[in-house]
Amino acid sequence: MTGQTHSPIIEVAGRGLAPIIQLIGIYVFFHGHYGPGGGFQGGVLLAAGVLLLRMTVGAENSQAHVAAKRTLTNCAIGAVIFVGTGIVAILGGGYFLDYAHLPVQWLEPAYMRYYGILFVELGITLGVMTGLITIYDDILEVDYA
Amino acid sequence: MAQSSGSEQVQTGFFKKYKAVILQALLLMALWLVLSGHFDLEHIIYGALSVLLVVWLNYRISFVPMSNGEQVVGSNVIVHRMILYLFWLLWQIVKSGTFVAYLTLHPKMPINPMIVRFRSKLPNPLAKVILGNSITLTPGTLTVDIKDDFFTVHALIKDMEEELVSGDMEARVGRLYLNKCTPEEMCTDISILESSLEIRKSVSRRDRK
Amino acid sequence: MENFFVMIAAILALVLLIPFYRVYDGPTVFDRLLGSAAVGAKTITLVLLFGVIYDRVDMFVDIALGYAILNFVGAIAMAKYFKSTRRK
Amino acid sequence: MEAIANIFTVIFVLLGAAFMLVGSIGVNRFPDFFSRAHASGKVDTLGIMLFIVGLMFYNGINLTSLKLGLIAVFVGMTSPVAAHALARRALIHGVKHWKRNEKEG
Repeated sequence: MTGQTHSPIIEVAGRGLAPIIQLIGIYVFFHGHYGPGGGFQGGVLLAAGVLLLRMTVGAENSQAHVAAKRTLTNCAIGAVIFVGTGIVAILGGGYFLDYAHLPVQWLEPAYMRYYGILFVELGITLGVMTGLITIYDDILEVDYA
Repeated sequence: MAQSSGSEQVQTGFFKKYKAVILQALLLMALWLVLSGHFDLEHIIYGALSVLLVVWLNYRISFVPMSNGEQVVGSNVIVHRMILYLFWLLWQIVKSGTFVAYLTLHPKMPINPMIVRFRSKLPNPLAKVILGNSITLTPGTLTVDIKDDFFTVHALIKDMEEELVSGDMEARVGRLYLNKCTPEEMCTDISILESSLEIRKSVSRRDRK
Repeated sequence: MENFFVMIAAILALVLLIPFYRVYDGPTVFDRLLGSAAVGAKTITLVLLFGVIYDRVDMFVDIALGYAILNFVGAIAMAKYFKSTRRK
Repeated sequence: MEAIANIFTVIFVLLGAAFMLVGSIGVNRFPDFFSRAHASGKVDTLGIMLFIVGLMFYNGINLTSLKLGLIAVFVGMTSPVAAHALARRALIHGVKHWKRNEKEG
């Protein structure tokens, strides 16, 4: 039983279910205001969708989906978005992550809070998702950098 | 490995693949609307952007061949037959659940497990996957492995194995893709594995009859 | 109706304990994995029941969906993991 | 109308819970791994589906019921795949299947 590849059931199920899982992850991220969810949970579900493809299609083949060499950069970008929003709020005259003081003139403070939270959650989602994928790739010792 | 031939297929069948992507995007959008429950413009725009992102990410991997070298095809399903098939499958789930529950609660537990191996002639990998999942969901049988054309199936009792061997379900799956498909020509090379990994007796279908 | 759901939740919580015997006693590793997967499948319904009892089904549906997803991905990951140990 | 929906709810939820109980018993009672996979993969799936149908009757026709149905569909799609993945790995690993030792050989 050498050279055993995956059975087609698992592979096709992975290909078919991964988009659904990723969409549910994005939904959880967007609807953090109304229900349970938010950046961290959405990021975990997104990472689950990507890792499902990594596991079923194979680490090499699923590089076309999310490349391993980009994940660490994206993780850093997510962290920069999170911290950067807070620092911009400080520069605008408020406290750290004080969304009402973001220097965006054409928005009401209430809307600014809404979009500020969404923006920070985007950073968290990106960071958590790509961080988890980076951990998986690192454990597997996939190095396509 | 099969990269060059794959790209040629992409060029010739481009419209078909495009259609599949649009279908996927519509299904995902419906999923988003069901999940979201906010029908104002802002949330629908978010949904459209998310669906575009997801479809774009998964479009790139749909060109990668499967690990056994075959291309991923399967958008040529006959749709109304597929819907009927799904209802039939739902009924099979109910039947198989009650059947295994009956076996569990029977005091003497009349099971006689065996591993059956057979070869199927279904046209493409997706049909094989549908057949595998259907076998798992029908009473008393569980798909254990699919390798190339060979299915390895664990059957709980002997009657179920006979039903499996008759090729009836394969013809049902085959009719999702082909217009005519008879049970007699689908299933060949049946053998019953007595232990997990070795073949004791190999009986062809004709001899069994 | 409320009492009925509370009763069902209590029964399910007891049913949830039965597969733990398989997790504890399984002769092979796969029996243990199967037991844990069975526990996960029942947890989905328990989460939904909590939603009904607290009258927040719309919220708990999302949690149950996420739990189902993670249960599935976990089962696939466990199957994948045993491939890797076999090869070494 | 309310009463009829409640009666259906009670019937389906009790059926679902009963199937899940039988599935749990089956996971413990069957003699080997593969038959246990039958119990876990089929009886539990049917139990969850019936249970969710019962909750849909309780909830009435709205978007949350649709989401509940989505969970049922998701479980129905994933549970055979998960059972297949575990059983396949067990077969490759060399787990022997139990058979009734009687006159047939």
